[in-house]
Amino acid sequence: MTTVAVLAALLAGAYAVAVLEAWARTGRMRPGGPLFAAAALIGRESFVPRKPDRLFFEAAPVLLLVAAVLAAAVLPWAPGLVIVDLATGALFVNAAFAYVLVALIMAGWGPDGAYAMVGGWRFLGQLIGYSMLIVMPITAVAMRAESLVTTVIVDSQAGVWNIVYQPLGFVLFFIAAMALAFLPPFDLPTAPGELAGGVEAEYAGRRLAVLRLARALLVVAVALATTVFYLGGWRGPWLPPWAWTGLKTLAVAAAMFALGGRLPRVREAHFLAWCWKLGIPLALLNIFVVGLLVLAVP
Amino acid sequence: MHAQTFFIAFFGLAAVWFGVAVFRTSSMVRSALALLFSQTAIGAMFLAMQTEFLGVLQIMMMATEMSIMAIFMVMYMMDPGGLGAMEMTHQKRFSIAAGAIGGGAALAVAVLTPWGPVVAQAPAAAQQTRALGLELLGRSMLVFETAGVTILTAMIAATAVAVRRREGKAAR
Amino acid sequence: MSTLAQYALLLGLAVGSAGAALALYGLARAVGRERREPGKDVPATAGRLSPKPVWVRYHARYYGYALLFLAFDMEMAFMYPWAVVYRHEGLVALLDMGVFLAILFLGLLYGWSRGALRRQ
Amino acid sequence: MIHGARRGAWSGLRRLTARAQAQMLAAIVVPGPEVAAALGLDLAGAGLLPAASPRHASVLVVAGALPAQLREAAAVLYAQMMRPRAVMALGAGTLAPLPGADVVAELSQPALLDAVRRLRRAIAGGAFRRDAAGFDAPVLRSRTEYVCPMHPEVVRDEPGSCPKCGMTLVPREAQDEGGHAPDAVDASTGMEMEAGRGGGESAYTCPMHPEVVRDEPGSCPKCGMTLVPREAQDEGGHAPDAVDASTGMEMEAGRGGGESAYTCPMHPEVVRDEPGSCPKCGMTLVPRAAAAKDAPEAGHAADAASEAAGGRHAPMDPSGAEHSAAAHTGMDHGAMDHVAGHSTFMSMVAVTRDLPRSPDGLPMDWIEVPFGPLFPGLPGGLSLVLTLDGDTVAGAAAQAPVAAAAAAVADAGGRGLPAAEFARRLGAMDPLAPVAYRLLARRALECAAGVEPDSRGARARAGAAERERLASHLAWLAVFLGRLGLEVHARRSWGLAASMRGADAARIAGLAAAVRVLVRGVRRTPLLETRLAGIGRLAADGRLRGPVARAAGVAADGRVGDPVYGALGFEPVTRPDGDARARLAVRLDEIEQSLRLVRAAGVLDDSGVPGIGAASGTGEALVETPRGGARLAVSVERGRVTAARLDTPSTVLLERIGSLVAQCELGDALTAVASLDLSPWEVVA
Amino acid sequence: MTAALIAALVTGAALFGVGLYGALSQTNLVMIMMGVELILAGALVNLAAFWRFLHPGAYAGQMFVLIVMTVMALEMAVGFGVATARFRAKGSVEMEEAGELKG
Repeated sequence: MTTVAVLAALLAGAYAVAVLEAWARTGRMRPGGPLFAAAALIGRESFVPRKPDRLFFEAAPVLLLVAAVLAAAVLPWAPGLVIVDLATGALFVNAAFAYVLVALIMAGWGPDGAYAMVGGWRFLGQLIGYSMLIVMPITAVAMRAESLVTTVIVDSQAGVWNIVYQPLGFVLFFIAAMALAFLPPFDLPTAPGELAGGVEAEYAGRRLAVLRLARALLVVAVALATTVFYLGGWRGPWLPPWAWTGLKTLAVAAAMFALGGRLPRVREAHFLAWCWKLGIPLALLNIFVVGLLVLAVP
Repeated sequence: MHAQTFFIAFFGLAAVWFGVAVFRTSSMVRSALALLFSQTAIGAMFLAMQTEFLGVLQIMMMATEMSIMAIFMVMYMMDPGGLGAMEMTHQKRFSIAAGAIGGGAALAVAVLTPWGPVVAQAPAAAQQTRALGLELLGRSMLVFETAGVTILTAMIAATAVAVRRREGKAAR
Repeated sequence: MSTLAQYALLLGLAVGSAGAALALYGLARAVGRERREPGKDVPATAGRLSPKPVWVRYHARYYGYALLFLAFDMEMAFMYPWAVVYRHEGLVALLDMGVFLAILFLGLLYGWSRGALRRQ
Repeated sequence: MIHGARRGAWSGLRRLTARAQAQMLAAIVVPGPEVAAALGLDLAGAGLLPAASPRHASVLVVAGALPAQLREAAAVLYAQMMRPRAVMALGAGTLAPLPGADVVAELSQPALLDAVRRLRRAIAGGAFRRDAAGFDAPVLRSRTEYVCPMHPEVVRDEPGSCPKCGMTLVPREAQDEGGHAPDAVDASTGMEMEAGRGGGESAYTCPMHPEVVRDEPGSCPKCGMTLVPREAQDEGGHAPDAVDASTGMEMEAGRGGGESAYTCPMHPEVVRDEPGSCPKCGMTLVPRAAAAKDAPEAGHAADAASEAAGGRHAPMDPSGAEHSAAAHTGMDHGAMDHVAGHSTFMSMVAVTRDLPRSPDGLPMDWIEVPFGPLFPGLPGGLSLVLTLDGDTVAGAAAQAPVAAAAAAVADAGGRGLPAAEFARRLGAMDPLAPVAYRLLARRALECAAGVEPDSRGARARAGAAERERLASHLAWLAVFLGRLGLEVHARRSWGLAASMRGADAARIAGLAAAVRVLVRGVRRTPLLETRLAGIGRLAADGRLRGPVARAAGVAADGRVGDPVYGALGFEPVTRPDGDARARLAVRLDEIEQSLRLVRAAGVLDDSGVPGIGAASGTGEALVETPRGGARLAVSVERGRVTAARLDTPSTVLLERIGSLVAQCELGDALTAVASLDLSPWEVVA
Repeated sequence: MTAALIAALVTGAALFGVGLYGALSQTNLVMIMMGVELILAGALVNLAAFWRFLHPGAYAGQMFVLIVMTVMALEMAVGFGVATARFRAKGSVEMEEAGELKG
């Protein structure tokens, strides 16, 4: 029952995210847009390029979908409203997110097209940048909660949300989460103006539909993770807990889209340099500061 | 508990199957990703064995590491797409024999050794992580710090051999 | 829920979402089949047919980062268990991890100074 | 009913999806969105969504008349779109080889809105039909050829193994150049095909850059030397390799025959083409066949090499069950099947030895990837082929296949063109700057005829030219910002650019506030400067013109010294850096400047034809087009233009692309090219 | 329960065998590393199985697994570093050519 409820919430979230993304791209809010888009994609042809790595080409969208769903499965919407309250939930989220990379590499390599291949390998470079900035801030969150269980992490923010407790970690995580979901300005693997769609370039019709669905779910998962780790999860007055989680998640997603439409796409060299020369030292500093805070303020 | 044995065996089979696939495909990216899925299956096996932290860690670490392996294979292998279906092995018969003997010996040990009583109940997953943390800061502290030094050595070694310094240009 | 049941549920979710994707494919199949036409199956390259394979030895310019990353990434394996018991252990833990991270950071600095942190 | 419908009868599900597809129209615009904007079309405003790849597009929008070369490219795009797909032709003439347009309309925004409505109806009611016809065009035909994965210069018409390394050749499709019908290429007819094609391959390569291989004659994109047929190259070019001891196979393979090879009995990898002693052990070399007989096991490498050199190859036999040694220079087994536990390696050293090295010293495979002629984010019609070394550009070949400018000027030969017709043609040649070129023709003709323009008319024309600059810079800004992912600003810029067409001074004054807001917004965009700094740096020299030169600190501007502009209070804008950031800054400044100039001019008028009567003479004029100063020299005889010479800014820019993008990251390289704002239409070869 | 232990150990043995075959048969440095990775993976499985089924109280066992994982990563880092250097110098990472080209 919980599982069904959470899955429904995820799908609703993905729908809302699709509306938001269309808004960011076209400037118009069309509540029915994603429905039309899905119906249109299902009715269109979906061609497999000649002599591709067929297995990769077919598996990539599905793997992306699975990764997004699994990541979201360990994140709570409300007390008890979580599919699997894993003892190592915070780590498991990372593990599931890691397969986004695998899916994109497959999607890039599969069709034997130049734009797609460059896009796929670009994302590997991107991962080398953002990966540390996902795990290190989560470590700091776990330090405060003394646990990797996601529900415990939410409980640990009963007094002060982590966004206040460790703002540096939040900023780093937020940026890295955008990069993880290859949202603009970190959309290097798909880069519409640079690679003509990149890893998505050869996907059409039903496969593109699954890819887009998976991407929307990934954005939901990323935003949900931000909510759970930094925004106090379901905590909030008046409204029921699940509503707070949903609202915060959508707010995070909307913030990501709004930011993305107003920033120029980063250069990969810059992104890597910033992540390693600035991001990692800052993340370590964050851990250190949180370490002192945790000991000083019990 | 039969389910546990079943899943261990199932993922074990998957791991071995993917492991074999590593050397049976001529596409380098497939080869690297086969190794990745072999490692993922091992991670799943760990989960089936109720060593949750290690399992999830394995699943996470290997995804990124093996993907990086894929790019290095694409960089340095002659025909990364496997289009030419070229042969890349030598001393095949010897290798098969060695593999069979080595694996067989390990197998024999595994099957023939009287392992004694087996513990049915694993510690709770959350408790495992805590205990591992305590171990890390307690008895195994030196091991842990040594690992740090080893990682440092590896970083220095890898950088020193692989990165060519460019003269006249400061590292930006 | 026992841990094993949790894992089974996760496995079921994975299989289930893959199944959902396949079901969607099935639905799309019911709409019609693809039609083979000349030029359609060649990867799209901006209005020019470019049918050569692109699977060649690809030069990833970030391999300097990648090598450091392979080693640096392992620190995570130690940090998570450490983080969980951090408050319990107190200052000693901070010191221990501080030394560990300082050692790793040295490696990072070395790589930086050698020019690993740039496009090669 | 649309031409690109899917085959099938109507059903409930299909009706549903057809309706949804009519709602979600993702469009690809040819020749490009900047042309559409210059023609006054705001596609996003009409509800068409941009599609990044033809795979995602359902509508091909043709804006304006397409030259033949671009029609072919458009046909390729159309073929790669997924059904159901439609063509919308706006003011386009012939479309072949594209199938007929599904919706035809005039070139105007209201007509576009109406066309989109009709298209939605057509798709909703015709996305599926029982008798949907297939699409084919000569440009899509391809033949299969076989190429070695390691040696791209090895191209064969039938399967086999590579003569250099013995690897199995991989099939690939080659575009047919029309010379032979595709079905004539049949793998089974091997030999005679080869003979029939006049000595085999149609591959041409550069004597200096062996990695440059083309299917047709031409010149090397790297050094400009004339390409030579590959065979000729092979014979001469391989001599140095043969002296190299490191890899027997490779050099052996290079030379056709197997007769004159000598090898060491102990070191089969040592192969020489003359007698001598082994560099490893000093033993006297023996003729290869003999060596193989003496030591069948050791003779392996040489054997394989000789086989590979033999010319005809059986496909590789993976079972590799039997090894028949020695004198078999024959055809019965492939180069690399060997008994288990013993194998010959194809030398990777040999493969990589001659490859060009990247700056970090790694010899990698380079691929040529087309980014044009219809690449989103680059000017439509610019045919850019980048040689990619990973994600870095190792070289570029840029062409402007449209050649509209050359045609427009060439027409002025012989009996000559009437002056008015000449001016019309010059104005129609570049859809991105019609006013400037009409003005240029007019000035040159007036100069030839010795007519002095009246000052009020000159001011009105200057105003019109500035309006065009506004529209052009705004359209460029839209493309450029869209490329960088700044969707919000790009959208605004599109609308403004489209609404500049035909606007009068009052209307422009009305739009000025919105333009200023946009410009300010772009200037304030965080990280944009960092993003663009250092990309595409071009040093100023005498030949650069227009905003690109002004961004490099040179006040090269045709408006300087023009009394009309002097009266309007014109001062050229310059920036010192010469990179993409400076170009953006200069164009933003010029947008504001043009707003001021338009207001100062007060009237905008570019109508009227040069009234030069039956005058004769020669004249020359310079007009600052949005892309820089264009110069036109004309000879007029009795009112007819008999000769004309045109010099345009984009011609110079096109030449610079190669050096501009070398060793840039792919995204940076494309940004650099896009920052030039070159118009392929005005390129004079 | 012993069956579960045996199943894990058999997997470890099989992985070891496959890895050994790979490490010996491959001609290429990078592919040899894959073989080594598999051998180490086999060791991982065994270590985890021993910890879980024989000594679940001794967390040094888990620590050992962590160390083996570290070794895997470091092997790759150093291996690829060497491969890069070799490829730059020789244009190849084939092992056989390593010997031949020394002189």
